[in-house]
Amino acid sequence: MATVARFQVDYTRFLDPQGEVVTPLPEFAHDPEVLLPLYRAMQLTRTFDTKAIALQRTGKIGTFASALGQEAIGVGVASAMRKEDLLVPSYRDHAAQFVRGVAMTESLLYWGGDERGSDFAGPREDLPVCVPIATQICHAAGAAYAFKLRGEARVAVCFIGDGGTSKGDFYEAMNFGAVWQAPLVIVVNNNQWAISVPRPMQSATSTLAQKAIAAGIEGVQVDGNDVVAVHDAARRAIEKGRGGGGPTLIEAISYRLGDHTTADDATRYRDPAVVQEQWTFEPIRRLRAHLVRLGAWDPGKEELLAKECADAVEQAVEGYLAVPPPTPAAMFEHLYRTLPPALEQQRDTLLAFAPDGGGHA
Amino acid sequence: MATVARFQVDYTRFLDPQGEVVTPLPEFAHDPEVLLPLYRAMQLTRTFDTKAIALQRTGKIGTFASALGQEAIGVGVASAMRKEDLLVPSYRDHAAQFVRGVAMTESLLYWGGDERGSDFAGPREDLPVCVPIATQICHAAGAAYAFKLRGEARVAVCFIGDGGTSKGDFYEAMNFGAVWQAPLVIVVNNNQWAISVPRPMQSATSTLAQKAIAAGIEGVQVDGNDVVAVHDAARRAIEKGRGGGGPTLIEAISYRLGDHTTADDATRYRDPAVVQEQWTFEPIRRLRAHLVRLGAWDPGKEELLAKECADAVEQAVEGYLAVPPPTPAAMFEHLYRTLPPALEQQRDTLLAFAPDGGGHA
Amino acid sequence: MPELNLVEAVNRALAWEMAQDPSVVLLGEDIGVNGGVFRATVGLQQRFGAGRVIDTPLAETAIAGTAVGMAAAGLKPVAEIQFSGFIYPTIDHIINHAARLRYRTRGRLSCPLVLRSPSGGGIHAPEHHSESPEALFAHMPGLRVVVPSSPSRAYGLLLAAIRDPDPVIFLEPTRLYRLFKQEVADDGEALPLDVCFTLRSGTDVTLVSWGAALHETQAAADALAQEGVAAEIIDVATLKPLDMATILESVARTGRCVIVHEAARTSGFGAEIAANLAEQGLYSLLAPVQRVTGYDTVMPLSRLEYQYLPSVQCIVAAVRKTLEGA
Amino acid sequence: MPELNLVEAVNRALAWEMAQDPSVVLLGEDIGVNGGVFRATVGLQQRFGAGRVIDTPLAETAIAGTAVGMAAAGLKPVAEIQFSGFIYPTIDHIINHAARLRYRTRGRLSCPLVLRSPSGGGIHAPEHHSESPEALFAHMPGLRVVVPSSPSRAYGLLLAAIRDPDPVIFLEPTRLYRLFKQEVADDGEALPLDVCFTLRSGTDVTLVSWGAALHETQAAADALAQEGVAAEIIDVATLKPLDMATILESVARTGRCVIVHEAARTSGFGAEIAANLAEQGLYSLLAPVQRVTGYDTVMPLSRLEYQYLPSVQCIVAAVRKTLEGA
Ligand SMILES: Cc1ncc(C[n+]2csc(CCOP(=O)(O)OP(=O)(O)O)c2C)c(N)n1
Ligand SMILES: Cc1ncc(C[n+]2csc(CCOP(=O)(O)OP(=O)(O)O)c2C)c(N)n1
Ligand SMILES: [Mg+2]
Ligand SMILES: [Mg+2]
Repeated sequence: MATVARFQVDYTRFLDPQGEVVTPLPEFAHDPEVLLPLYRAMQLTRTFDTKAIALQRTGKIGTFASALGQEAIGVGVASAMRKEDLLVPSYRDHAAQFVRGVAMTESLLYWGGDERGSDFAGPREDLPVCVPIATQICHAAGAAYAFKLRGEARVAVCFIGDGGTSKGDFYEAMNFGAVWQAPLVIVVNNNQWAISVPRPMQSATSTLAQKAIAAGIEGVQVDGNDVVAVHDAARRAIEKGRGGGGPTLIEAISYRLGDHTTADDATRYRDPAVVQEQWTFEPIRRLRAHLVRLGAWDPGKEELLAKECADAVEQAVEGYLAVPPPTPAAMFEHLYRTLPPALEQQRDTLLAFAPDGGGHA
Repeated sequence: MATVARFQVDYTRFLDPQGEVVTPLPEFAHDPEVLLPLYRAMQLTRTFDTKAIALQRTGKIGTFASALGQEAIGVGVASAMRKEDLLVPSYRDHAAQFVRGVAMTESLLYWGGDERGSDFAGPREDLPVCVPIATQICHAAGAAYAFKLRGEARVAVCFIGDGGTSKGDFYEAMNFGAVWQAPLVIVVNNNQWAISVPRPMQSATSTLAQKAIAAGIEGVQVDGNDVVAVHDAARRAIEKGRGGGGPTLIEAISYRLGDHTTADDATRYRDPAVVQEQWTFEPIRRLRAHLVRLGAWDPGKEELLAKECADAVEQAVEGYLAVPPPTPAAMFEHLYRTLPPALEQQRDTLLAFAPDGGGHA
Repeated sequence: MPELNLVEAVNRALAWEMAQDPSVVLLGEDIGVNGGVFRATVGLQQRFGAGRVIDTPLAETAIAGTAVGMAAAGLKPVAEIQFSGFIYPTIDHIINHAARLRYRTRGRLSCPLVLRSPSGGGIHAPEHHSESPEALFAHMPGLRVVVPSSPSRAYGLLLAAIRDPDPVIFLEPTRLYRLFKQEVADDGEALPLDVCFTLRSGTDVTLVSWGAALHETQAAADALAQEGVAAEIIDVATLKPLDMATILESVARTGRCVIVHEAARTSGFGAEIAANLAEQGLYSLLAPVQRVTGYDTVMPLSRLEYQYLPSVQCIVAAVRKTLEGA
Repeated sequence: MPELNLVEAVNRALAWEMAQDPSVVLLGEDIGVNGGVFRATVGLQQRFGAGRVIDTPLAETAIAGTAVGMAAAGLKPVAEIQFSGFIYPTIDHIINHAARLRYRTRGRLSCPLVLRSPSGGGIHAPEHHSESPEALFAHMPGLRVVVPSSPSRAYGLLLAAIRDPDPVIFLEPTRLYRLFKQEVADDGEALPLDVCFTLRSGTDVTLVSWGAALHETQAAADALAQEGVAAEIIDVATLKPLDMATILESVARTGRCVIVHEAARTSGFGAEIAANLAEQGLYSLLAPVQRVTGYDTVMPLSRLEYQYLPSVQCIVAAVRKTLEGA
């Protein structure tokens, strides 16, 4: 018997839950200029989530999936991307989308039941939110192939959940990306839950990063609540991809502090006490402690930021509520580049019967 | 940075291409009583393949996929199964099916275009040949779950090719089997080719056994041309599963010495010289050398066996050719347990128009 | 008799059959501890154990594929696909395996599985949660496709589906899950498959529909009654195999037919019914058949979904049109 | 003009467009070095390189899914599914993504891909190699579904499909790949999508078909001509969106219609055409519409496949039946 292959999975954390440095920091983590925008982005996302949930409760938007507790993942990754890179998000990645320049108003429109929310004014090429779990990994691999074929120095970055790693699309796409040595980064937001299914019931593996071994690509594990670790890993993976080094899988370990979505009641399947305990690991507090140590943060700044975020979200909500409802005719717009004559009669029937535009969700 | 998981893939070979013992043999490998049936089964399969290809060339059966050079895999695995275990084959696994008791006549009927070839008189519960790649792994995992739920000491054993390991079904099923700790054994016949796609283009991994790591199950690699290694690994995996130890993935390294099927012309995409070279590794020769060393084999026995196999195959072919063609009505039989009235008119139309039964493929 | 809504009726039917038949197992995402995102399986894991009510990993292909293996090995799996928009990855196993295992093995093996999924729009759900895939499955030989339209029919038809020896696609109208309650005798009595149910008899026009659209269809019939138009209403219930005899007999009396469904029009199942009328009922037709359906557009997000769904208005207008027909 | 069979015409169309448009890439199993199991892509990898003619790993879901990503990123992928029985795993990406990316993003992004696959039976292929899935795709909003019936139409329609800005499912009748040759001017001229082609004009009955079944349909028309029956033959070519106007105009003249297709009858695409006749052509119909189709059974293995396929006999008999109709 001979051993023909050996593998290992490494885990990285720079800041512990209290914000103490437990591993020598990478260059950027000493620089407030780099860290402050990350801190702001995480706070903004959290402010947005609180508001969005309130809007759902009052019937102003539909079902919504918050990123509570997982802000460091989207922020840490998106901040490591270049403008020309491509974001391929799932439905829980607005933290990353906002960093990319998607407007909060657009996000509200989407969750409010209006397709115009996916017509991003900012990152025109980024893919829209993907709801069918794991399918987006295939799209990211295909886009990455296009970049490589055209010789563009661009990287496709996609997100998936712990549950999503059970789906065939994830493995097939990872394998394609690996065979193609495509500029692809797959970030797994391991928030420990797939609705009610806990991580151990999702896969018998001890890590999710090790799934990369099935495709022969690098798989790393980071503390997903340590934005420094997330950003560092993302930057390495993205630049590796840009340099022709092929795909990387990053498992970011975090915890879903909220319900799965506003349609979910997590108390049905998990102990609130455990969730409470998980609050001690959340990502914002530890970065704040680090910033304070760097002398770059104080309660005054915190207060200003809180107001700034609240105002920005308020403005976005006003913008959202001010958008006139879509017209029924929109149903036949952008279905094809030009509507086939065969469909004109259906459109006319619609217009003859449809009451004016749809109301809020 | 901390290493949180380590893995390795081990490779086993007992008999080298010349039949020399390179690793201390397991008990059974000293026993001609065990080895002779394996040798006979491999020879029978090779004789059958030669004949089946001839039948296809003369239009007596349709497209056929030979197991040339890979006989040790099906034989080594099926011989490690108990009667009550379940075989879930792909289209290249007649070596295993014959050991299970599927009649060669039935196999010819199937490839001859007659569904009756899947109505096995022998292993009544074994699944029929599965053509849609990798889907059978899901079926095996489901059956294994049924065995476990009912407390039956049975194991589901399935086969898949190197190409098949790229398909989502393979990973999803392996993951389900692992989470369920189901009595499941997945054997990968790595014959180095998926039609024209060579193994390295199929996956960027250095082994296929390592794909087991993605599901957190044991994955081993064996010399698939060493029937002793295959049988030994299969026996361990099957008994482990029977004992509640969960699934195992076995990568059996072999080589497809023939065309993909009779519809393929491998000279379009691979060098015949390489194939010629691969003949030195084929499985029958090395077991014969071992049997001779054990004093259990000689040219006289070889001659008798050759005749015995030829006769058996000849009989099977006669049996096949003697089967009257299916009647058109068969199309509406076994579609549902009882034909819904809504379909009776269609059946009558068929009977009104259909010429008598179909001819040979 | 307990008053149940449709999703409660589904739950009772599952519970009844699991209690009767130890070979029945449920599998799907979040169906165990959580009782299903729509609560269709609530309480069943506690009652029957995690071995028979399986919370699977997130993979629809394997949910269908392992169900095929379970069924081939003697269980009666009832698999849940959480929302209809995620049912597409099951199609390969359904059409290539479930629907033909009996045929392929000449009856040696069979595949008695049920694939349950909520179906259709109207609850302001997120993207991909409101699809109506019945016509896709209706095209696949070897399957049964069933769509209940009330709590009592959901109860009786689901029992029949589980007891059926062949694979059944059972699509539950999400919009009806909690829309109304009905007395359902939880007595294990199945309803017949393969037959239509005539919900109301009438002489002027035959309205044919299934699932949630029957709700608007009945409202339209009420409105028409005000105008003195007596509409007969047929709930197809089992789309495949189709009980065309009942529809033909009705149209032979009324001479007019309006077919209502929520799925996209082109190649929707309404086409099959209209085609049969053109083939076998032509001489009874006094006016063109009318289809009132979802449009051939993507199911819109929630703000426009009610403009997409067939409305009472549209059905009434279609009936008026057929009545004008010579 | 070169004499080409259908598969050669497909090869020429691919070669032409790849030479014209650098954004066109091909992907699929065995399409590169091997030139495709039917040789549709032979010579193309040598000519355009392995970067544009991609031998993929064995995974249909990812073939469709990565094609969606390539298309979203500005390429024009033409993906090949090796045999129609393996097209089902692509459905999720086709219906949930390819068909609606433009719609979902309000035109910001689009998905100009072509999914090619051999389709249909009649070549004594192994199990699962002879499926006719066109009706499944025809039900999906946002798609185009095209089925060529001759080398020249395969050439012109495939060019049009690749140039089309939206996703196209292009199903090539395996049975016609090498059945006959035709002069095809390899000049890059596309044929129009979204319209039917009238192959023969006649006054007594309208025969509507597509793909390989047109072969038997034409043979039946020849036989009928002997009896003095003049059949008009319409090749639907683009099933979705359907050019019903051409069919209605023809039936308005002939008063009779027989629809022929190889796919299973129930919810086959013939139903959509017959339904439209019942809605918009009723008053022109002098006799019931007839559908001559594959049966609602599993596509049998090779020994019975010719009993399954619509035969000239069956078509002729159906025409006679419509002619009897008052
Ligand atoms: C293919 C598919 N199946 C089911 C669903 C319904 N669903 C939405 S989210 C979810 C759980 C996803 O869990 P995970 O991948 O861990 O992501 P998370 O929501 O935790 O971020 C499920 C089952 C879906 N959206 N897509
Ligand atoms: C899902 C699916 N896609 C494509 C095919 C066509 N096909 C038949 S065999 C084959 C190659 C399989 O290679 P591998 O898995 O290595 O098995 P082998 O034939 O080498 O034993 C392909 C692509 C198929 N049968 N099923
Ligand atoms: Mg999760
Ligand atoms: Mg192989």
